[in-house]
Amino acid sequence: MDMTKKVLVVFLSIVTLFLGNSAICQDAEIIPVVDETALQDSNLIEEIPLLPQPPGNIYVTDSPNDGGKSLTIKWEKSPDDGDGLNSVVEYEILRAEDMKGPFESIGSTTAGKHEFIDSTCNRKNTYYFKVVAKTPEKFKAESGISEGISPVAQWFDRTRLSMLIAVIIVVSSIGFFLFRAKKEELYIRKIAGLEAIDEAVGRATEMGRSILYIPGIMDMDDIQTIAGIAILGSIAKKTAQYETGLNVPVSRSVVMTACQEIVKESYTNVGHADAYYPEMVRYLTDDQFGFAAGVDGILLREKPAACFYLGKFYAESLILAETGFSIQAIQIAGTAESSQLPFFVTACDYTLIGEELFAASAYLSQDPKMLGSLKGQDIAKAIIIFFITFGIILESFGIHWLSNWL
Amino acid sequence: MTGSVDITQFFGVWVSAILTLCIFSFLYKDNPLYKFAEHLFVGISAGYWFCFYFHNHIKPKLFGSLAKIPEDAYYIVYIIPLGLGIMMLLRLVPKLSWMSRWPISFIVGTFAGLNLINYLQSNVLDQIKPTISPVTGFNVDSISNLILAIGVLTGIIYFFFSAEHKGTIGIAAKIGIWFLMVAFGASFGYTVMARISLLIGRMQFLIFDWILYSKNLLSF
Amino acid sequence: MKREIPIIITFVTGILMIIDFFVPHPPFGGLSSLFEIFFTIIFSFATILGILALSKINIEKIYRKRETYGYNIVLLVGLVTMIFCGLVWGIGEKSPFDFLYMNFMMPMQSTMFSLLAFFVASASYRAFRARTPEATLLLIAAFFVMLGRVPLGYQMTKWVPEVFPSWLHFLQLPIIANWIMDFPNTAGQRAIMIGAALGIASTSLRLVLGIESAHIGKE
Amino acid sequence: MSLIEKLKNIDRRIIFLIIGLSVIIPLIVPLNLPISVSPPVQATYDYVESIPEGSTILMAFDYDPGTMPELYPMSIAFMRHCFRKNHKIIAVSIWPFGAPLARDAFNQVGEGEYGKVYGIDFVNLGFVPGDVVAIKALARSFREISPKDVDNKPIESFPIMQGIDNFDNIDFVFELSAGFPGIPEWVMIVYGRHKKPMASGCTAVSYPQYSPYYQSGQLKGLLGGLKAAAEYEVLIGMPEKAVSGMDAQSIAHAVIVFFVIVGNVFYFIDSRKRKKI
Repeated sequence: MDMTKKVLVVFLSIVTLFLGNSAICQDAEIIPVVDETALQDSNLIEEIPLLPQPPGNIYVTDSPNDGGKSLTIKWEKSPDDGDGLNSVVEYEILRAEDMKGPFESIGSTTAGKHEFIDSTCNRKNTYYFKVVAKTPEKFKAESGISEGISPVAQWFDRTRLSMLIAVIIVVSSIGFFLFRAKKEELYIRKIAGLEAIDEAVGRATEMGRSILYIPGIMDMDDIQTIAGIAILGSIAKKTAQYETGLNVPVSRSVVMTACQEIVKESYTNVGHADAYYPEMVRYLTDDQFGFAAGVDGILLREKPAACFYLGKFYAESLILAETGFSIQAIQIAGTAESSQLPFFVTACDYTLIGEELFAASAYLSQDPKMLGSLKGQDIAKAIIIFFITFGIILESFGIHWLSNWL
Repeated sequence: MTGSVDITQFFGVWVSAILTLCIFSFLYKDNPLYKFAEHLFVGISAGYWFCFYFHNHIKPKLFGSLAKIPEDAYYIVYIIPLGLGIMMLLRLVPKLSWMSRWPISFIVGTFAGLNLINYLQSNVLDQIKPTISPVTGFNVDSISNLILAIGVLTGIIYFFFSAEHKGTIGIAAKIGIWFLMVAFGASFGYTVMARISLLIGRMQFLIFDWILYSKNLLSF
Repeated sequence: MKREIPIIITFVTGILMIIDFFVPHPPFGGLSSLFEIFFTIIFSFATILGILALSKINIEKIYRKRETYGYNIVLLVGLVTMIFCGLVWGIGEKSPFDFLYMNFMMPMQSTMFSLLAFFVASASYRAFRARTPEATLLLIAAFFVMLGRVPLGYQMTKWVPEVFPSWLHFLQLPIIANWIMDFPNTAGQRAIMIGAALGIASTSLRLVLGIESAHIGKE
Repeated sequence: MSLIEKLKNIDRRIIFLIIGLSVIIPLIVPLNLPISVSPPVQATYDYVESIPEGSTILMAFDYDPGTMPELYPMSIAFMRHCFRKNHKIIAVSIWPFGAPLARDAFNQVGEGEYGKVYGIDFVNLGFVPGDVVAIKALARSFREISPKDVDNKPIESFPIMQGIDNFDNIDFVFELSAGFPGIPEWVMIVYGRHKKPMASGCTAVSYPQYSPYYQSGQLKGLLGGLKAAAEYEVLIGMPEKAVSGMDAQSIAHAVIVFFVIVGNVFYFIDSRKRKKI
């Protein structure tokens, strides 16, 4: 038999075998595979060098640090993966809740890997796994069945230990001063943007114009919005006392509700409850640019003497600030959104940068507990500075444990 | 080009172009065209988001989950957001309006807890790690690393609230603000690009999608 | 009671979220995802309040026949049409709702956004002046990055040799711009990020402990 | 008022007009200026080159028509590169209007230019609501959160989804981000939890904010704005819309730089005059 014929025969036998097998298995319950033992019986294995060898030693463990939904399956690579015939391109992972099956495919991974994480398990069940090596021609070889295992839930995620330590350090340094600090002991540096609030409100009063206040464009899930609402409380007190108009356009309904609450409270606290009306806070639209268009309209038509933009802003920041500038309003902005700070810094009179926004409510309230928390933040910063300096020194001398631990 | 004109497309392009020009007219000064576009924009977009939330949150997440209660008792927890949502609406009843504080407190509490953790992770720990880079001599990498470290450290010092910005701290804070200024300048410079890109996009629409499209249609 | 219960709710949910991060074991693990879904449901409900408030203000203006009440009618027509289309025919592709979005709302969104090109120009003309050392740094950094990011900047300094000596290569504008972005800029951004995170941590802590409760109207 | 005074307080509408013209004119009369490639863009390109042919890439279209001028050309260029390398693409959007944009890009590049087949070489899972929750859920299981594709066909039926159900089965993630939820959220889950390689495209404005993620290695590469899109077009050797827009970009840019210089010159002259007085 010459070479060409030999190849042809092998090829044909492969094709018939493959077609036949898959045809038989269409009705069967188990996923179609080439049964290795059957092949050996019929002595075909010598004739079909393309058939891969199965993966070995399948070994399943509980995935650590999870809520009991995940198992890690490991196996020894098929001898034909990267070596031998080098014909394996993929491993398919099959799972069953009973040793007898039915086994269902739950995923696959490319050749060269020998681990798979199944994250769709349930703690109440026991699972059995098989791994199938596959070639590009869809030949398959199946491993044995793993021992039954149920996933276990852990009570502590060990990968988050460094985070736990960080949380403890930060929370305890803030918490300590929050409860211990006394007002007279506390020095808090001046924050220019906040000092300017009186000036802004005063100017609006003199000119007989209103004040515009925007607590950002995001919802209450953002702490910047809450910081903005807290500052609104202090400003509303001032506008109530001076009987200056206050206009708070918002772009979220929940924020509208919260702003109405705090403005009403502020007006009531300084004895001007009668001057409050809910429409001071008006909802425009949730849409970022629809909101910007609406506020631009308000700016041009009502010409407020002072504008406050305190909260989370995106691209609309410059649209608002430049329009505000064009009507000669005094503008005070503040955000922790670092991509928008440059615009506020260039277009507004005063800007609260990052952390200053969150410090504002404490600063304005002068409440000892609140001010204490600022001192706590400073301690946390000092610790961070120490860590970074220490880390750089270690790193420069080729010691890497700190950066590895982080 | 075929003889049949897609009326919907034609109408759409013209409306888009006219509204585009209405908004641009704002650059000259406030005028009735802008006022018209602005009010239309606020109305349409408010309606848009209302429907969007209804179809993407209320319908699948709330109604969808409540419907599953007969199969799986777990979904009974969705009674909570239903209750809190209704409490939110009770603001419409003046006597019960205080109840809206419950859902707001729920939201604030949840995200206070979540943000406390998430920001410490992504903004502190994940930022400290890359700042710790070796400074091993007089070469570009080391000097750059050193500048980065100095910038981060002095920048943090700028934010000190309880120490007066005097003496060493004063100098450090001053250097810190310089770094912040460079960062702002750089971000601004970078932004100029993006903003022009947006204008280019709009102009490409006006020139190619509107004028040339209409010209082709008319000349046919 | 009107004040205490909200403070208790804030405290309990806040603590649960912190526990959720460290404890994967049920019932804690996965609680944050669930609560985030709850939030989306609650704010979707709240949108009804917003829509009603918006309608109320505009209807009042029309009712009182304020001089420009025509615009308030436009607003209401837009609002009602959109809600009607969205609720009756759904919001899928090729629906009337989608048509209104694509041809009315989207062009206005992008145009509003593109106005920034003009504002960036006028802001830089006005504000980028070397008044103080800080303003000068802002100006210089902006200048280098602006030039380094466009082909023009590349053209201006491409004659600087690339190979030898290596430090000279550094004088090419795009490289200076990238360096400014990667080092001094990253440093500044990082300082803001770290500071902001501590501010957020502190504010969150004050909220959870009930020391700050602006959100429920108490200062 | 002196001429200097007048120019210092120039009516901003004149600036607006000049900017407008400096964009329109180059669009009509192109100049074809050359373009240099920056490292984060090169890194993205190199990474896509380095992964084995036929890898599965998750592309997240998290932007809307508002930022299309910047991010769409980027999507096109990246997609061309992937299809040229015979990678498979699964598209998903956690922004509501990302899904139609993904469809347009697939129609143009996948089917139009490379003759790729839907369901085999690429698939569009459509919009998955829920922001961060959606990303987390996708990371856990595609089938669970998004059992149907954008046309409501079960994703089980597509060959490309065979054996792919969560982030553990994905080789690379490319996130196109116009804001929240975007890069930080994806990084947190893709890199933070699943340790999968990821690169990103963002608007030029948010680039500085996200460049720390590239610096710290959490992102393999980062494309910022139209410039980066143009660079990518150059890298794959297919200059197009981004490259053509770059001319207008350059001129408008130069005009703004010119404004800044002029503004400073006037400021300088003015302050010297005042000193003399």
